[in-house]
Amino acid sequence: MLKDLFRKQKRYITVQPGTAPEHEEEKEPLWIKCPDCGEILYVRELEKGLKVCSKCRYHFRLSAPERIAATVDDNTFQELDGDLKAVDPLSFPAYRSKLSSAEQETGMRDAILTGQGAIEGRPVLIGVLEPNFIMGSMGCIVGEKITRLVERAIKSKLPVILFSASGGARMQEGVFSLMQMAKTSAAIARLHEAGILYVSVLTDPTTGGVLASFATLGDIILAEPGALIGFAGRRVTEQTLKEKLPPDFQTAEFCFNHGLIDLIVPRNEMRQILAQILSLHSERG
Amino acid sequence: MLKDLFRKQKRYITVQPGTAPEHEEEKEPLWIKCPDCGEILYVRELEKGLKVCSKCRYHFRLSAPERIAATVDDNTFQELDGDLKAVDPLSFPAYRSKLSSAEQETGMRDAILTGQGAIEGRPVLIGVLEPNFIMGSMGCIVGEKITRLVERAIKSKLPVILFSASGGARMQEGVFSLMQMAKTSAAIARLHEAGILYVSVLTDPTTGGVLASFATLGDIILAEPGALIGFAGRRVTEQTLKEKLPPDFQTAEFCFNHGLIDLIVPRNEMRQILAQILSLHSERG
Amino acid sequence: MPNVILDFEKPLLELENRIAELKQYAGDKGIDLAAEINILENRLRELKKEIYENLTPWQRTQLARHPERPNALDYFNLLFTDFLPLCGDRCYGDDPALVGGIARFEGVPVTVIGHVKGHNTKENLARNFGMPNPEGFRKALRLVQQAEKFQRPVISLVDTPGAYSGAGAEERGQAWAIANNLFAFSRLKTPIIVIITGEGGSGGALALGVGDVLLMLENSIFSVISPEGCATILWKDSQRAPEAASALKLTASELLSLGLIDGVIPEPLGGAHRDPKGTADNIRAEIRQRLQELRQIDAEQLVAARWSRLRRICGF
Amino acid sequence: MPNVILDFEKPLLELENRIAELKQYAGDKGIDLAAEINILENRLRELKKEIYENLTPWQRTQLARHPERPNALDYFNLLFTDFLPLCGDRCYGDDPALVGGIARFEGVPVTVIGHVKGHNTKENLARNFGMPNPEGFRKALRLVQQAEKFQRPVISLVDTPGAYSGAGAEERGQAWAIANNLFAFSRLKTPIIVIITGEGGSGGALALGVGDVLLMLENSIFSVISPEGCATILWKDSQRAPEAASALKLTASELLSLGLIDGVIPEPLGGAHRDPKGTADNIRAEIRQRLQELRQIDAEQLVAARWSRLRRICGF
Ligand SMILES: [Zn+2]
Ligand SMILES: [Zn+2]
Repeated sequence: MLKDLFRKQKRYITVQPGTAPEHEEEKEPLWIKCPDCGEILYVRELEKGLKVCSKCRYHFRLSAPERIAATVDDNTFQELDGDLKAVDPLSFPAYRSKLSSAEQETGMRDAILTGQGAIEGRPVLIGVLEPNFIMGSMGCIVGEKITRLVERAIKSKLPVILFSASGGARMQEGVFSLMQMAKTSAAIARLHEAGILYVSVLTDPTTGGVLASFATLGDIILAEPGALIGFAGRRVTEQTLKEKLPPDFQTAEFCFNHGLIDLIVPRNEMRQILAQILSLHSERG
Repeated sequence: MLKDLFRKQKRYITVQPGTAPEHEEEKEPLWIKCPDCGEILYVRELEKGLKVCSKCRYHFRLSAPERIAATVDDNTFQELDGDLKAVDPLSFPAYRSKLSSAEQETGMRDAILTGQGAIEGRPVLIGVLEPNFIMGSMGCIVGEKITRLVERAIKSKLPVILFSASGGARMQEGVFSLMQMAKTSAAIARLHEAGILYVSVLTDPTTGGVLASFATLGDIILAEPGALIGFAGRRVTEQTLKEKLPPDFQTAEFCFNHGLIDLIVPRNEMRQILAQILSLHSERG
Repeated sequence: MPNVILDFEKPLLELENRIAELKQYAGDKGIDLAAEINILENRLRELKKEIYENLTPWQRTQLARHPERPNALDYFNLLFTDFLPLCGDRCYGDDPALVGGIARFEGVPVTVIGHVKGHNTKENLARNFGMPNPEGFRKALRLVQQAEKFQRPVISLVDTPGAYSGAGAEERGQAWAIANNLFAFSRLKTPIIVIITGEGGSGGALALGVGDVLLMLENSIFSVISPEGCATILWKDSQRAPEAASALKLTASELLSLGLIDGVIPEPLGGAHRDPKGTADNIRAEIRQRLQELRQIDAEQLVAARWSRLRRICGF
Repeated sequence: MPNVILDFEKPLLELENRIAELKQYAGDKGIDLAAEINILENRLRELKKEIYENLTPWQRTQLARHPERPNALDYFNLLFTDFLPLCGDRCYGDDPALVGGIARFEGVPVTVIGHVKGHNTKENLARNFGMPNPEGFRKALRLVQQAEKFQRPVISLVDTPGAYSGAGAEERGQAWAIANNLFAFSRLKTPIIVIITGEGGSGGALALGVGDVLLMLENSIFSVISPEGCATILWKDSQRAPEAASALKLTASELLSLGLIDGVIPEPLGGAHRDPKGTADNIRAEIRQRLQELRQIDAEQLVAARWSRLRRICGF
């Protein structure tokens, strides 16, 4: 399965050059319109630029495999717990079919990809939420895989990086999904007590129960420019207020201005900043 | 000296009845005007009511001995470190004469009275700033006496109550006085680590370096109604803003509304609330 | 007699009115109708049992949200003595939607925290309908850390539609405040007993919900999303909330079967709002027993066990 | 050459200008004036020594406040590599008047914090003249607690007229934020080196000032109140600030004699603003030595010694 993911990913990202099977390219669109500035972008160019609009710097969403490829050193990523497959603990209406189509669309078994890799040669445990798998929502498997990653970090003393992109808790798993907020936060608390570095990266979108748990518990919290970051859905908030909200409401910039995150890092600098953070934590002061 | 203090105090407070030397009353004014509502108050009545205006509940300031008498059980207060006398470490212009007149006016050797007493039978270490001694400002002696009180609490496991009434740091002792902020705060930090209760009571006025050190570090922070409580002098702040401030700015009520203190406690309930707090902390849960 | 009567309670109300009329009539006329009244009262008891033992999840949701259901302050009065409210987050504000302080439970000092809904519109406006802002969660954190310092057990009463979703709440880091509580509660070195007394709404409930024992009142609910919200997302129709309420498995008995909570505290027939004192008696008995158990475990073990409970969720 | 020239620097400026003119003239005309220039340059050196070694406390106050004096960000650049700024208090805002982050000092990771004044009006408006709001102090607290987690030493650079006295600062608990820092810094289990680089203004300075070593640059000041404020209170005349500056004993050398600080770091003749690099070199040497000493002490001992130092103040 991991092989499939990376095959798929290589069609999107040119960080690792050369090996993509040429014949599959025909199925991909050649041009795409930037949803922010309207510029028509050549897909291959867009992918070379880590899916950032060359005109307005709009950051397109990355799939979890794309994010891994854009972040870790070539050929270092080893997936963990890839066998864990989404469950349906409540026998929730239509959930199984929803899971099946998500699996088909993304090639993933739930909304997270975790593993060990290296960034500029420094080993790291990394987890990435998949925004295309039921909106990157957190249910039992997402919570479990994060917890296992953290437990591995406590054992191996390796730092943890989690990239969030999520609509929040996975409604269809009911209180099981809600309790993943407690479970992942408690896991991070144990990681903290063990004195291990945890960097949280908020990408578009990070909301609800994911934001209100592990995503905001990083020693260092980074965010991509323009990312939607907020607890409550914007529509909910507007209804609550019955008034218009500021244009940057619930963006990375809004969060930065309100002191909630450490830094906004453009995608083309993310790898280097992460490497710098890892380096600064690779030896005791 | 302590005896003198209590003689003086007994003229003001009738919590301990009967023993005031009658002949001294001639020197005292019979009537006083409430600065808040303008009511003309009979001094003996005012003192019976703990110096709270019977019409508008304005809280007149209490001297340190008056506060002790209004707070601890009769005949339980034992002063500590009463021999410590204000110092002049910088040979600051006119400071010695200022100290002399303060001593004459208040009968105290610096701006704090500390000791051990009991409240409703429960032993407690208590310190009270004297607003009439150079505005209750904190210099070396105030810092030292608080520190000694705290050290005694750590040794004896007794709870600490500090009543603040202060214009801030004692300018005339320069950085010595500034460092008392650090010294008292560090002492409270050690008290905290020892798991001992510290209740801070903010009375009119608590400002500047006293507010920005031990006074805001209570496990529980109480305040008297209407007390001036603020970091910067109100005039400074108005200059800074070049605008009018809200009428309740820097009052106990303002602090409560901004989540900075636990409770506002009217003077006639203070003793009972302190007793309740001591009781709730007298045994482990 | 409550002022607000739910649909499924109406047959009861009618019967109760009939009994009252009959009693009045018997008294006025001096006639002995004891036998007739007795029959009706038996009927009432049976009907109550029938109705309240077969409530649908949606009906329980309505009970859980009943405006006259006791709130945290009511329970503080019923369960504790010497309650001393403590206020403020020491940083921004005091949140009236979330209250706390120190009190005695059967003589023992405890720290108490809880959401407060109002019983009427005026109270609800003052209490923001029991929806805390970040400063509320931060106050709760301050109070439980104080409890840890003094080795006081924490009793947490959960009853909220959820964390408030206003613009100010977002500005001041609503998600950050909730996450910090989950983080800190999970490692707190003092016993924490959580009781969901009404509406256990999502993250705003969970922020007071991490502890050593998680109990629910019989007619309370606990859910990742409101049934209305769920129905809107699933079927674009909030009217289908009753269906969503069933799908979400949000009742105490279902959650107990799923192993997600540790116990269900029974309510007197008719629900907590018809008998707050009886309900409090049941809660008291449960707290007494749980406290006794928890206080025998040392702090390190307690925290380790708390983690194990969370770790096991989902059965891996 | 600085843009802002203090009164007592004017004779130097004249001499410097004369030398420059002479050099230009010699160059233009092709005349050898080396001897004359040499004499003037010797005179300049002597004059500098004479002026800078006999500065009054008020003159030092002016140097300490010189707008072109290096601020924390300048020193971060001069002293450290790999500086990564970290922002925000995770609760309300990010304060541009107080910056911090992680960096390397001669290869070793350290946490750095410091006040930032602007060098001109525009920068000063952006940096609030180096006067932090509560969120600034809370950010600093967050960063030093992070340093403790990762056992990184803290380097704290102090340069502020004081904590900001705006209405918002009062609302959000300015005094509470400062006190919390004094409390927490005093028990932090990692070395803290504090260097007052400019103006050590009262509580706003002290909030970054509790540590294991307290050093001052030669021309920095440290005071419980500004000389102007002191003169106003004492004599109702802020013009008598120079007199107050003397009375307050706010210079590095006086504070060293009084035993209130641990060392004075020399500045190149003319002051830090005339030679930021030379100043940074002196600071670097001092940090290197102090770090080496502090890192040999274990955390418990360090905290105990930090307390002893504070405990002894005033000589009891
Ligand atoms: Zn674009
Ligand atoms: Zn009055």
